[in-house]
Amino acid sequence: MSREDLVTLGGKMDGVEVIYSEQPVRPGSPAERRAERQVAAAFAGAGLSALAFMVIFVAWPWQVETPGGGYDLSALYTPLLGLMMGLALTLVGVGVVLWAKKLMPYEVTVQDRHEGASPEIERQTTAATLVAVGNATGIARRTLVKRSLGFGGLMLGLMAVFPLGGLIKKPGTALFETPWEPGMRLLTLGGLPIRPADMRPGALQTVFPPVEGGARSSDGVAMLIRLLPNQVDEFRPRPGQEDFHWNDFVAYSKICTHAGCPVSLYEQETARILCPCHQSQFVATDGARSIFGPATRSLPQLAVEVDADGYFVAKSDFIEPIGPAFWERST
Amino acid sequence: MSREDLVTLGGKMDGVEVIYSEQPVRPGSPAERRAERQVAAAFAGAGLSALAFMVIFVAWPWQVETPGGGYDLSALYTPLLGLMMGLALTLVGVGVVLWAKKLMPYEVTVQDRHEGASPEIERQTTAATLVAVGNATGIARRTLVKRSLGFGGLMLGLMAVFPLGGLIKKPGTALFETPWEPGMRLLTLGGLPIRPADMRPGALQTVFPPVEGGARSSDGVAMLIRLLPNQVDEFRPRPGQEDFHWNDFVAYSKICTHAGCPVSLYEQETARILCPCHQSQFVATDGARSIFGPATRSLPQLAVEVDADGYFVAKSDFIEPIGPAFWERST
Amino acid sequence: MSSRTAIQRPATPAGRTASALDERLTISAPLRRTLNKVFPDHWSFLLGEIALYSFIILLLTGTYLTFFFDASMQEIVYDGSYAPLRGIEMSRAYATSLDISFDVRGGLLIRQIHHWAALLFVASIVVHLMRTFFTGAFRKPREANWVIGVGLLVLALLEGVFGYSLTDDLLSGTGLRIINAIFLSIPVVGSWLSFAIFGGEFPGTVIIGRFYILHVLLIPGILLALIAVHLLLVVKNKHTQYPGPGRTEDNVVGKRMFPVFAAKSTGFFMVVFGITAALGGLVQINPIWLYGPYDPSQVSAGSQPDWYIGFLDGSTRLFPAWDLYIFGYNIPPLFWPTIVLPGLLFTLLGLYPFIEAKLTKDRAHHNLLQRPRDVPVRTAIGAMALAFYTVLWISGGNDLIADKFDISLNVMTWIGRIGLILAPPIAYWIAYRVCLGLQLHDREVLEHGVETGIIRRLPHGEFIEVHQPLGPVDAHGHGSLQYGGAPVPKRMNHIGGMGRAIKGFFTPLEEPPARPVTSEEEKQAELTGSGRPKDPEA
Amino acid sequence: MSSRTAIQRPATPAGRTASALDERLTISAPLRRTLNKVFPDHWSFLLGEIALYSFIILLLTGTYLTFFFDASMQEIVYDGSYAPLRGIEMSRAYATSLDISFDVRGGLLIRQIHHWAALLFVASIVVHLMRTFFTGAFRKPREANWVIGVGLLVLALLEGVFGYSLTDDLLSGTGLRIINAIFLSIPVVGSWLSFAIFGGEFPGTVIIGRFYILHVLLIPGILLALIAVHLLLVVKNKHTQYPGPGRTEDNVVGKRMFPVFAAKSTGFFMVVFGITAALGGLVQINPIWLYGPYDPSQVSAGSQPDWYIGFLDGSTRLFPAWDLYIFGYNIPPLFWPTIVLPGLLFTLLGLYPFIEAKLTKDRAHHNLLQRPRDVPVRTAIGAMALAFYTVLWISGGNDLIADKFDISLNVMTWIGRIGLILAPPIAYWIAYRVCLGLQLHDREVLEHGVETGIIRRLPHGEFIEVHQPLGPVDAHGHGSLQYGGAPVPKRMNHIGGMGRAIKGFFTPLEEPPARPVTSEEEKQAELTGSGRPKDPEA
Repeated sequence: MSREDLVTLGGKMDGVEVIYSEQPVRPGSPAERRAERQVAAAFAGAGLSALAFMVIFVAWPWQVETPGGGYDLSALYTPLLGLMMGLALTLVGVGVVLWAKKLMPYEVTVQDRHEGASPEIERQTTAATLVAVGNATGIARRTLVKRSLGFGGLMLGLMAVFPLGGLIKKPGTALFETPWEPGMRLLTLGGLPIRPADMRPGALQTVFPPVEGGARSSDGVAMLIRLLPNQVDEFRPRPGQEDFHWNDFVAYSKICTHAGCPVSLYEQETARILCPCHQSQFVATDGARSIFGPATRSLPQLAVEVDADGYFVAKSDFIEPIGPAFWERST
Repeated sequence: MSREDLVTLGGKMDGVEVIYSEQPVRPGSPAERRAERQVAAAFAGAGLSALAFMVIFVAWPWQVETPGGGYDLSALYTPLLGLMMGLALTLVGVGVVLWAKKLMPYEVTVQDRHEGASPEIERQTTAATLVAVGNATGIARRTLVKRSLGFGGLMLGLMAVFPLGGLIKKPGTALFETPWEPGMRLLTLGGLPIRPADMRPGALQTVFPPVEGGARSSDGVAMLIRLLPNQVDEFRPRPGQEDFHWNDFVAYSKICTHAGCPVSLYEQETARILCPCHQSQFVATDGARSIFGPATRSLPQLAVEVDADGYFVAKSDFIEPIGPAFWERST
Repeated sequence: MSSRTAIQRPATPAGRTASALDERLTISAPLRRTLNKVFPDHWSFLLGEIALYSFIILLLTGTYLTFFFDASMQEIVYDGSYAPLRGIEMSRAYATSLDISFDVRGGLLIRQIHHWAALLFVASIVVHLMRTFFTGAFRKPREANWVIGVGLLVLALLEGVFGYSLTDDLLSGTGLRIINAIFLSIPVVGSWLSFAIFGGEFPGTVIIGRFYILHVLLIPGILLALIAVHLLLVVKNKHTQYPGPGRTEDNVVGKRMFPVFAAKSTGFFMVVFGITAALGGLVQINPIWLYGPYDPSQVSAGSQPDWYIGFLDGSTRLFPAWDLYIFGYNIPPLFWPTIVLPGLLFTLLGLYPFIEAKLTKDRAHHNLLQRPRDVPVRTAIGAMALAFYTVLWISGGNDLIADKFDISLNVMTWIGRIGLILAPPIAYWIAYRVCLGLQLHDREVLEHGVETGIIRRLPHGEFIEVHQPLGPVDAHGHGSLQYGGAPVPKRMNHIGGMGRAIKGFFTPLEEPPARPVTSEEEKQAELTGSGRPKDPEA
Repeated sequence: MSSRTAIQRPATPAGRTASALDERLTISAPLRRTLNKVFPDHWSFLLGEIALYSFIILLLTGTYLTFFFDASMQEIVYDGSYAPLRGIEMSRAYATSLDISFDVRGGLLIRQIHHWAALLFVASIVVHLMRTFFTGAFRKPREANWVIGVGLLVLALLEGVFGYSLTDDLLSGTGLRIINAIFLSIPVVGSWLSFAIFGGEFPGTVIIGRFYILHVLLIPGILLALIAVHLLLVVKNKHTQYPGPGRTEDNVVGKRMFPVFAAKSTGFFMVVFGITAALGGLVQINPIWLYGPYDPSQVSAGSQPDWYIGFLDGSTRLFPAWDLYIFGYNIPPLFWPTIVLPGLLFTLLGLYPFIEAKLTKDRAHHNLLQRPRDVPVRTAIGAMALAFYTVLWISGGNDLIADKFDISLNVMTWIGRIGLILAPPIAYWIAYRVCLGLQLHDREVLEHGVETGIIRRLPHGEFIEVHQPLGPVDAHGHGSLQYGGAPVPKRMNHIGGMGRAIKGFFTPLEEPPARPVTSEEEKQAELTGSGRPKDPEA
């Protein structure tokens, strides 16, 4: 059976009869070419509007000026976005409607109720109907329309995900810095400063920077450790960090360099620091080097000294990013 | 066609053939009556468990004793609820499964693929199949099972909505009281007390009780009004509230007695108070009587006086509920 | 012909994919049935589509907003970009709404699109419902879909109210206060219900969170399910159609679903989305930063709820101050216009198909629609209901009108009260008369022909207008066409009948195919002085 | 017979209702088709049902919990009923979770039911997936449903993680910290992605709110849609069945959906819900009040995530400390075991049907299942995968084992690393051998008969066991039954074949109908010394 016959048969099986059908414009006529150009122009315009949306989304000044006064460029941000998005969507809609009205066959069809037929026939007639639907749109042979639709569709697709750009926050230097600054006192959880005499050898004290919310700081939290006397001789600082400890006191970041858990277990005798999450182990006497488990990097060391009043203070912020590693963290 | 024929025909139309069918127990036999009793017992047990759930939900002491120490009765609350809910649900399940296994016909059926037939046949065969399904369960003739299922089902249905009881909060006297207490100073939004000299005649000052969050109080907010000289003579207090005003000062609740909006418009000349939501109007010189609009009740009056330091204070809380009316609010 | 002999293995990749899919899912028949489905084409059938499209827009934009909104009533001090409110105490809900407007790139656009789409959603439902009502599309077998539609309308109203309550600004907070008062007004259980819903005394700390989950999860879930059933029923029962040549109760005349109808629907969706997006960008809506955070002691005068709530605001304003006491218990006046009245209205609306069927004893299936003029009683009832609604709706803004036109508020209220009683019967009478008039005119045109606008002077000096008969005439020059429920051409350039059923979306009337009038026809069209075709015997 | 003559107007109210419905919706045929649908009965087909039932329980209890939970990270000071935490700063999320546990009547019960149902949901999906794998139910035409099933598994895992992160206690906060580290570890986009999701540097103020909307709206929505498609495909393709007498590729042998099958399913749902409810009341789970609020400087040792995440914890612990640098950029070791490994595993799992079809060149439709022993390679591959998973899973709790059995943690880690390499091939080899052995035994029983346990001493003193042949024997006393893919009776009281396919839920083997052994049969069963039936010629 020919494709046309199959389509007709399929229609019969669904109780459908086309009683009138015409092409709105004669194929190959100037009217058809004009219609095609209109459709293509609408799609291309939609694509350009979507592109404009994306450019404005990224490049236009958008945050309200701080004093909130007067009309500046940022006041146009939302209207321009809406205009471009509205144009892009509407133009696609106009293009599709024009296509349907001017380039697809106009038909009047009657459908009654009817029952189905055998599976093989179903398959053949469906395939034929699918192809006929495709042909009716003329998508395959209308290159101009196809290309402009491709461009418009791509741009609209991108435009659709662009508002998610509102989620983006620039990391900046946030991952490279902590609240510690030179001269800041090391505070206990209770907010008290610490003197050397407050800790006996082998002790560990979790310390926080003296800033607002410092006790809940997820990057500033550190451990101040007083080594046992026999460990003081073994102590090997990392190169370039020879003056980071103060006598038998060393301070390391408490955030594991593997997955960011607090390394909360300290074994006095062996000076080992253990992370309970994935069992990475660090040696306090060896620059907090990672000696077992999945962690690869040493715990960053906080340079400490004692200020004029006899309290521990930081000599500077950590000199490397603390916590779990990331792409931009260079060697 | 008989019903059986229709069921068989319907099966044929769906490509279904029953190749083996038997009743697990002989109808009318002691085994059947025993099975029925078992099913009924399971449903009844489920109903009783659900009932127990509801009783425990309402009556058992449930809140943790304040010191949190020791095992008291409240520690059993959740386990008992879970036990009863689990029992209720499981017993229904057991009952239904027993019913299916012991009282419904056991069958082995084969189904192939097949096409449908004409609408009339569909209707007849479907009706017959529906009735056959109902008969197979035997629900109509098994009174014992039906009754226990009814009881169990009702109780389980109630049990299902009971956890929403967690939403219930007892209104208690909350709607009858506001933060005002005798001797409390009337504060402005800025938190300052008010002296009579602070207000010129015709002025209105929104006042708040001096409690924490008082400036956001939704029931304590009131208006202190200084009447114009000519209005003082017209002033007619409500019976029993003759001593609620202080000289030419009157204080009323600011919450409209209709729908709870703040009555925020005051017309000096006519001493009219207007609610912008539904345009109820109250007359300040007439005990804040409602004279137009949908409100029916006067704005409650706050009894005020001036304390030793010369500041306005409340003489008592409002003597009636402020704001929108409700069922328990007696005349 | 054995269909089995016709099998060919597919050669193209697309064909192989289709074949692989069909082997596993047997989708040939339902797919072809969908491709072949015939849908009648009429602009008024697009109204429901608009509702569907705005719902999709609401789902998309709403999901986006959830990423930034925190539905917590916890008080914080604002520290965002909008300078005038910095340092002011407000809830997290209001603060994050401000953040969406000022500190999320593109957030304000999406928020405003969401709000505009919500207005459009309810509006298109209402207009769609009116179309369904006035054309009798709700009749058997479609009563269930009417009931579902009314349910969708009620849910859409609630969804809107919950939505604009979430921002917790001064306007929405005042709305919450009134909602609380409405719950309180319910007899017997009012105070308990209010305390259960608000988690204690108003405002409490939980209501925004609860409205949030209702707004984003529960009601949209129910809406989605009901919309799915609504559409399935349309497919199941096939769409109704207007009467016309070849259109019967047992067929559907129109276009096949693919490609033309589907293309037009896609295009139309894009246009609706585009307009909503443009509105969202260009026309400011609900500028919450101007209202400030909710404060129980403040209210801004003249502020209005979204349009679809206006009629309840109106009913509340107009209802008289009747206070009922039963055994010392109180039924507040608020109860009647906010609970009883809408309850009654929506119940009546939902039951209308059954009421009409009961009264008319009409038990037949109807797939052909009716023209409103042909059912004057129903049309008049609809006009009456609309008049009632309109008076309520206008009264919801009567303070603005009073202010604008310098009328006393009290007068406005009394105008509303009186209007509520007088307007409906007047509307009924007018609509009924108009329907009958239009019917008469249809019959007259069918009998005597279309007015041509050509004036002819008779020999004795009388001026008459020449009429063009629509079909063959009988011995007395009277047209023999019967009225068939379809529009009757009233002007010459309407003649041409059922060619294209639709040109463009909002041009329902047909363009005639160019039909040259032959001289013979001209002769036949020769008319008598009365405007009737000449009697051959004469 | 003209069917039209058979019409009778219904007389009963139920009949009239049914008739009214059918007139409007034409539901007769689909309804009867549903009533008549045949479903094969086997206990292993209930596993998927358990997953469905736990999902329903999760929807019900989860909706309830939303009424009380505030997904805000705003810090407040706790002032609820649980005395030990009073006065402590914590997030609204943690505080309202405590409120659900202590200040909402029955709230703790619902919270614990929700958690238990979540564990059961994932567990039943996993076991259902194993059943599908080992019986070959994923083969054509059901590949798509396998892929959907794997998608459901992944979504269920994510849903679980988001769910237990919401309470914002110390344990879930530590989990969030690790999730953040995992995002950070992604090459190129890691830090940007982490900042986008957490709204800035960890922990920020938005992550709980975002996980909340994912947990209550987006993922459940996708789950619901996928489950609907999953079930529709099962209906469309009809259920698979085990081989047996009368069971072919072209039919389904079992019970009709109504009433028996539906009743049993309903009962089973009730039992699953009942057990979950009892667990929720009687067995404490996730006692968040003991953990305290999240604090970045604290962690509780020995605390474990929910069971289904354990394997990722294990892979993270076992993975060696390999740090990669590319042009000065870092790929952290965390990336491999938490992103790449699960990505690979789930991709392989999802693609398995296509891989197997490619390798076996099997393009046929399969509606009959396979016994694992009959496909030794696939069964061995499955065993290998399970061994791999089990080593990872155990390593996720290796600190607990080390503590319990006093083994060094380092030793445990190395046991895990070596086990991960050695266990899978060993499991493969064992499973393969066991399959072959079972196959051989099946063939032997078919040929020689069932072991009777009766020992007979032959005249020359040898002891032999008497065998009972399963069917007629040939001239040499060998059984002539072919292996048909169905279980072969191995003990005397298994004989009786395909009577009731199922007795009780977990008793897959059949009870024989009482079949008295006649004296004639006894004579026929007289056996030769080799345990084979006597050769008639002998």
